[in-house]
Amino acid sequence: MAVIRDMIPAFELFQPTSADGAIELLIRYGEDGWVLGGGMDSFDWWKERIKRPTAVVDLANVDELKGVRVTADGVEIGAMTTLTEIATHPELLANYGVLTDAASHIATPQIRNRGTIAGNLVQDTRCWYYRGGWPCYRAGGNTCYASAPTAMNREHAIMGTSRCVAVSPSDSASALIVLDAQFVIQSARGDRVVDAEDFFMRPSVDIERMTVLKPGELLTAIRIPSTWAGATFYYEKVEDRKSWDFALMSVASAMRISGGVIQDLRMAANGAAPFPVRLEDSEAILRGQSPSDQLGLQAGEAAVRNAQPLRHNDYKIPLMRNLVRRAVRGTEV
Amino acid sequence: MELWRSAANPWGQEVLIGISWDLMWVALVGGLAFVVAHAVWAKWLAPHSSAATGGGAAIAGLPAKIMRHATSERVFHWIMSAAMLVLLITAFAPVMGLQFAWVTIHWVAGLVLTATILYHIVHATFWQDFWAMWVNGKDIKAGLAELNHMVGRNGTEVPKAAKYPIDHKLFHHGAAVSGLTAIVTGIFMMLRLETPFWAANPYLLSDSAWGVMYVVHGVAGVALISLVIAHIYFAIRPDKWWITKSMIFGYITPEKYAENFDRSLWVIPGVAPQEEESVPAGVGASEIGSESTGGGPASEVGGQD
Amino acid sequence: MALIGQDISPPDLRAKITGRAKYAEDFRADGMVFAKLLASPMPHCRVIRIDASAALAMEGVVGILTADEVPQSEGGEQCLTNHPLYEGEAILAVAAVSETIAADAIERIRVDFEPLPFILNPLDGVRPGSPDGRPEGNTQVARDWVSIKWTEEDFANAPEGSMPMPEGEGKFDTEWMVGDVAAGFAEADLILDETIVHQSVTHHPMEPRSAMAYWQNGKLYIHTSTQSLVRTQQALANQLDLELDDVVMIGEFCGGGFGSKISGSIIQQVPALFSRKINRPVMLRITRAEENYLGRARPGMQARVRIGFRADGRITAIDLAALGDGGPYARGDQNGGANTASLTYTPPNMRFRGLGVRTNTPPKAAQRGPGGAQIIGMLEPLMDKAARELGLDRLGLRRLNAPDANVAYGPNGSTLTSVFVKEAIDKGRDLFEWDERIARSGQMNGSKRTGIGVGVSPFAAGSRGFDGLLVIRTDGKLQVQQGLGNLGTHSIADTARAAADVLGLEWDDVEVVWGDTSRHLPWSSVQAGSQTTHAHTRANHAAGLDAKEKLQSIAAMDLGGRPEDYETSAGRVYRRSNPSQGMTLSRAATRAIELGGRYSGYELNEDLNAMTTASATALAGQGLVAAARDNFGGEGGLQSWVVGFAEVELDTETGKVDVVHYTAITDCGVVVHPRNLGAQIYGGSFQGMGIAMSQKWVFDPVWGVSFAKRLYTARPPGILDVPMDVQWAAVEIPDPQSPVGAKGIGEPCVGAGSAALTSAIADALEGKCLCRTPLTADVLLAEIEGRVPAYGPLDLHV
Amino acid sequence: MSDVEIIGTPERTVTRRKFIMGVIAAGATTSSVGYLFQGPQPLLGALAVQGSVERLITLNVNGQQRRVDVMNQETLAFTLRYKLGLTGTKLGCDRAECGACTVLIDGVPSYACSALTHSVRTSQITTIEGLEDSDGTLHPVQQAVLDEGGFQCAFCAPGFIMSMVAMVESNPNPTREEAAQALSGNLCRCADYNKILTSAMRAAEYSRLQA
Repeated sequence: MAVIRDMIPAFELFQPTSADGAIELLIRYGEDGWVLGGGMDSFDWWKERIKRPTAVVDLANVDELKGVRVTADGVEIGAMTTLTEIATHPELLANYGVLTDAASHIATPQIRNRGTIAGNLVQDTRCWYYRGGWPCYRAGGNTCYASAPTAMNREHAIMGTSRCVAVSPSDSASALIVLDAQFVIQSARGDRVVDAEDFFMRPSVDIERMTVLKPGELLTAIRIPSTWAGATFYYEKVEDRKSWDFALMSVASAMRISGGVIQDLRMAANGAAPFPVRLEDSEAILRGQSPSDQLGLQAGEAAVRNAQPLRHNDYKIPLMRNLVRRAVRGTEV
Repeated sequence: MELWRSAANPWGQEVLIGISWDLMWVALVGGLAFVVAHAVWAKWLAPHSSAATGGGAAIAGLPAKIMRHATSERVFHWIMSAAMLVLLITAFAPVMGLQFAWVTIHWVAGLVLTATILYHIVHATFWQDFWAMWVNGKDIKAGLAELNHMVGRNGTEVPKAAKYPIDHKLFHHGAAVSGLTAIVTGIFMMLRLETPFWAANPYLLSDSAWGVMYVVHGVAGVALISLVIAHIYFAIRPDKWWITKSMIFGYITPEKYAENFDRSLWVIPGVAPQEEESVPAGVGASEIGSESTGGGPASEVGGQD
Repeated sequence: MALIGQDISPPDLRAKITGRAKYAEDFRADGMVFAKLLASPMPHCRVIRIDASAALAMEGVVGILTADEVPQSEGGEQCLTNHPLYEGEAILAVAAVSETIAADAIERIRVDFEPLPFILNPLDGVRPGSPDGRPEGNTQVARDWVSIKWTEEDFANAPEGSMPMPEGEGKFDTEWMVGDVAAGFAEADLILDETIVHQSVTHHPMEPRSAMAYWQNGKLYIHTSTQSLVRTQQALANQLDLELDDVVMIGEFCGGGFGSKISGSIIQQVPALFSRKINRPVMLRITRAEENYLGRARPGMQARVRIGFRADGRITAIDLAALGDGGPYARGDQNGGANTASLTYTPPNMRFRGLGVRTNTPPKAAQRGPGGAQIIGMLEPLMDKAARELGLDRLGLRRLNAPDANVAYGPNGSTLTSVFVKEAIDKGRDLFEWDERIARSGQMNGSKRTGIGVGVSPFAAGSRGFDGLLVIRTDGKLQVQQGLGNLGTHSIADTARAAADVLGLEWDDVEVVWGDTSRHLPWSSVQAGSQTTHAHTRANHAAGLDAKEKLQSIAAMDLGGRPEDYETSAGRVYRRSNPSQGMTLSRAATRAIELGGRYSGYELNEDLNAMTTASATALAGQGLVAAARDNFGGEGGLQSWVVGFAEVELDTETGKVDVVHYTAITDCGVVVHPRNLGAQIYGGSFQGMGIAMSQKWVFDPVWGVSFAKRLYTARPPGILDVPMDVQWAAVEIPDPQSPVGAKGIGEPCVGAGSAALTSAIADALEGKCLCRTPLTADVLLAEIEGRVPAYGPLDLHV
Repeated sequence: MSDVEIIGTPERTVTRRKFIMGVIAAGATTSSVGYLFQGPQPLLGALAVQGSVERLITLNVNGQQRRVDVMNQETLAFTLRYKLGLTGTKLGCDRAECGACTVLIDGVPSYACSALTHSVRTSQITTIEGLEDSDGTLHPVQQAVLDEGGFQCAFCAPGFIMSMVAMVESNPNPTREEAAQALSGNLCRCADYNKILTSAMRAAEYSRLQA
């Protein structure tokens, strides 16, 4: 749809100074409210004039949501912490390299400078049918145009689909899943804490939302336990361009290897499904084994066992398989 | 209140995408309102008609158990109702805010429903008296009489019913129309889903055709909400319990038969249709109520089983 | 020391790096209003009804401009139309006191459309029973619209997955043959038969084609983004049926064009007409999304080629049949591509058949190396394939088939002023260390396989017969009037050096005047087709000679002797025999004013273009005015060459390609500005690499709606995607037919960069030519893993 | 002439009254200049709400305090270009993709097209116009670009230069690869990347000399 007007429709703007103040406003405006973090996704929607909040709650002045804090058990990252701060934070670099690695692969320096960790996690999918304002399931319609036999769906999902075949665009998500992170969600009813894995909505459950966040709720912090601190990490993102691009496939892993044996591990991939997928089958194959390329290949095969390609994304199957294999190989050759 | 939802297609043209969920609430509220209204009527407003002389001559020559629903029919009914309930829940619970992965359950239940209905159509056509469900002149007369009676025109006598009284027949037809509509549109809609049988294809029909498909499916769906509420209500009403039981155990007692049915219209094998004027009907509520509450033949019958 | 050959930062650079450089959208005028466009949501439709009342009732909305109020063009393109032929084509414009209000107003306009059948790629446009992209037909033969469809048989005859190559009358719009192709194939020891598919590529210059216009005393003043200033002034005057001097065009800077702004763009009519209608200055800011639609694109092609080789690698015949994606308003690039193939491989026998199919996709236009870049990028890997099968050196095979100065190519046996491509190939062999690198071909480094590639790419490089106009001012400075545009090639400054060198001046003594047609500019070439370097070094050289002759005459008049006794340099004209005897240029300029007549622009040569005459007349009396036409003449056309060499690493586990090294050698005659030449070669080559590797042009086949309309979906290469280890060199043999000896360079580098990569990637695939672009990770991985190909062999818009 | 029915234009008679309304509306606003009268005012009472914003703000740009009337939904690039006349900041895509609008927000390179002016109200904004000294001395980065022959069409130049300024601050001694990383948020369609990198290396060198 040639909707090429670009100017942002008017909205009410609020700049609360506390998370409570923000939530109060979000409750007041419900579905018509919009949380503005770094804005790297928001501006697109507004300029395309597809999403038109009546009230925008800008978190720029909510200092309590900013910064990385080292806690008794790991670290806590404020939702409004920029991706640049995460990519360069000494403690994260020292012990949680998979996250800094992922963060440093996001988009461009300018986007990392303003973009926040929460924004990277809750950003909407990049399916160009949906982004084009087509009345698809995700937009409240009754069609998935991207799964049609004629559709251009090279970037779309090979697993975990249900009517919608869009993929989750977040680069940091899989890293946080392998770190077994927990997401703190604040609302009028207080805090609730969900595992990184469960934070991302399955289209089979709610096809219109990418995360479990409901109107009136705010993702306030990411808690990373020390469980995987200093583990053997691997992160790789395959994209068309080396900057400003989304992952065709990305894989993250954390392994505890001792005595040449993988004592324990967590693996996740993104770009494969409408949500970042934890690769439990691959983990099961690797756990307790001594890593080898052959084993890596088995783990890769396990990761794609249930893959169902669309017309133009069959390549994602060998790509995902190979990335898992490389993660086991441990180094990007 | 909105009746349907529409959206702009990729060319910016307005197209239907489904019914407005407001209609779901309307159906829900409507169904419950009917239940309340009927309950109130039955408890306080129902005309107290002359007690019938049950038993005695009326049931002379009747077997102790009068088969009303054969096992196959009962199995069919309960599978179908299970599927229907699953369909309604998976369809509307998510809209009401209870979120779960409903799509697969929904279409699988839909296929089960389809299968049972197909069985029923074939069975009813070739093995049962297809016309038993047909609404005929007598039914309508009986129905009007019943209505007169209900609004308290005392003295009006309601003729006894055939195997299926008019209200049963009407419910059946309402459910049949809604159900079949939902099934047919639902099967089309399945073509847009990735299933083991085929790959999703949204372009089988035009935008507008799909829009209508979704609206019709939705309307049938919400209609079923009301129908099912009413049906369940009657099924669990004490005064109709004996019929509900017949859908569980298969038979009714000779007393019930004599009281409610016209031998000539529902002929029991091996029992000669009586010519004599039958006991006034509408003897219903009080007596049966007392029976089923205070035990008696029905419960004995139950005991014999 | 001559200025030509030196690195000199251009005079416009300081403004560019301080933010003072004003591009079209940076201008404001009192009472200026903002226009917004309403664009077609469908690839092909007719406007039935427009209801703008709600919009016009809004506070702040000033007016509406509809298709009925703009110059009508039967079958041609209009700036606004009621019969859109592609999604995004402009239908109407609304003006308001703010852009925000204009956008809201556009949203309140109700337009009823009648959707019409559409065609997205050329091959679908010739299928039996397929609709035509336009009501008039699907192509033009000569000027006549026709509908060319191929038969079921034609399609059935093509091998599975191959492009049909139907024989017989009326299957194409263009056909030519030189020699005897059948005979050529008969003597061939190897015949390659390949289907090739090249995507279309949006230009996406950094500056969208915005424009601001207002009227004063019947004159149109327009700030616009154009590659060539005076030629755009002329084009717009013609389009709007205005006298040339009733159009004042200001275009001091242009944020990139690459062929999409050769004479501005048609959308610039909108602010011009709108401001006349509402009598207020109108700014039309074109957004990036609009730029995707209105901004032109390189035409893709679906083609089939058969090439015959002798055992020694000499090409005996080429048979090329190509369908071009013409968009709604153009023919496609296939004809030019065929000529480039004929020139690059000099087949003694060649047949070409081409058909430019009109499609309902955004309009096509020349893009840096039009046709050449596509065909070279497609054919070079086939040269490798032949060399491999014949066991020959890949570079040697190219050299064997490369032309000499005596080449006669194309349907009409076109000739050239000079050709030094073999010298370039030889120089590249050494500089690239071909033999060492080719030894690495196919080597595995972990999961990465090395590939070596080369692309030999010519393109048009100049024209003749334009005018130079100079003023030697009384302050002694040489003022060079330039009618060119300024899109970053530095032509406005670099070609001025030719005049300064004739007079022996330092660069500090030179001032360039450009960018504003009210400043009296000479008739100039378009800044396209790499013409300016050649054309305007010649024109300014001619004007320089004219100035020199006038200086000599004035000196002889005042100081005695004959004019030819005098020389000019370092700001003086002086006697050769006795340099102390002479006068400064400032003195000479004063004398020229006193003398009047031919010396200060009151009498001018007859052969000048009318525009130059008018400009020179306007400058008359401001100093010594020199105005001369380039009459140096010449035989044959001009072509420059770039030979690109690439080493890549293909990751066999991800399909990703890294360009490890790139070397480019050029034959572009005398090097005017080395650093700038390097920038052109690298820039053009990197653009070519983007075409070969990443740039996308995607539509939904059912709705005909464009997806690659964002920069991140169109994917032009970023700074991390291009090679860092690069080098270039020039053979530096002057073009014999120019007094300066310089040829243009803008175009050929694109084909070189693209072909070096397609060739290197085929090498990394162990010789397998996929013969399509872009070669993205999905395409390559599917091939490496032997899975379902990412796209059908003839799929174009992917 | 086409056969399109057009309502609301003087050329057609249909619903002329509505058209006249349009003209009156237009006439009523012809006196308003540029953006001063535009955009919806916040709802009355909204100002009382905690955190709601005032439209008239003071912005710190290139060391100057600038009073400016800013719409709620206004981007920094919009304010700079259209309200403050700082047109050196370019809009290449208005979508945080090309980097032509890169400015420094508290010294950090950011896409001005993708930040609300209200969000950076309390920050120090530096644009390309703010690099040159009042006496015309170029910033070392600008000088380096000038000496290296800079850019081609240069529409991307202001953004690249702002990224270079931030780079030489944070990493005065970069490798060519690090410089490329630092500039990877800026697009140059002329693909003059090689010369841009050379300029960046020269810029770092000049900055080191100056420091």
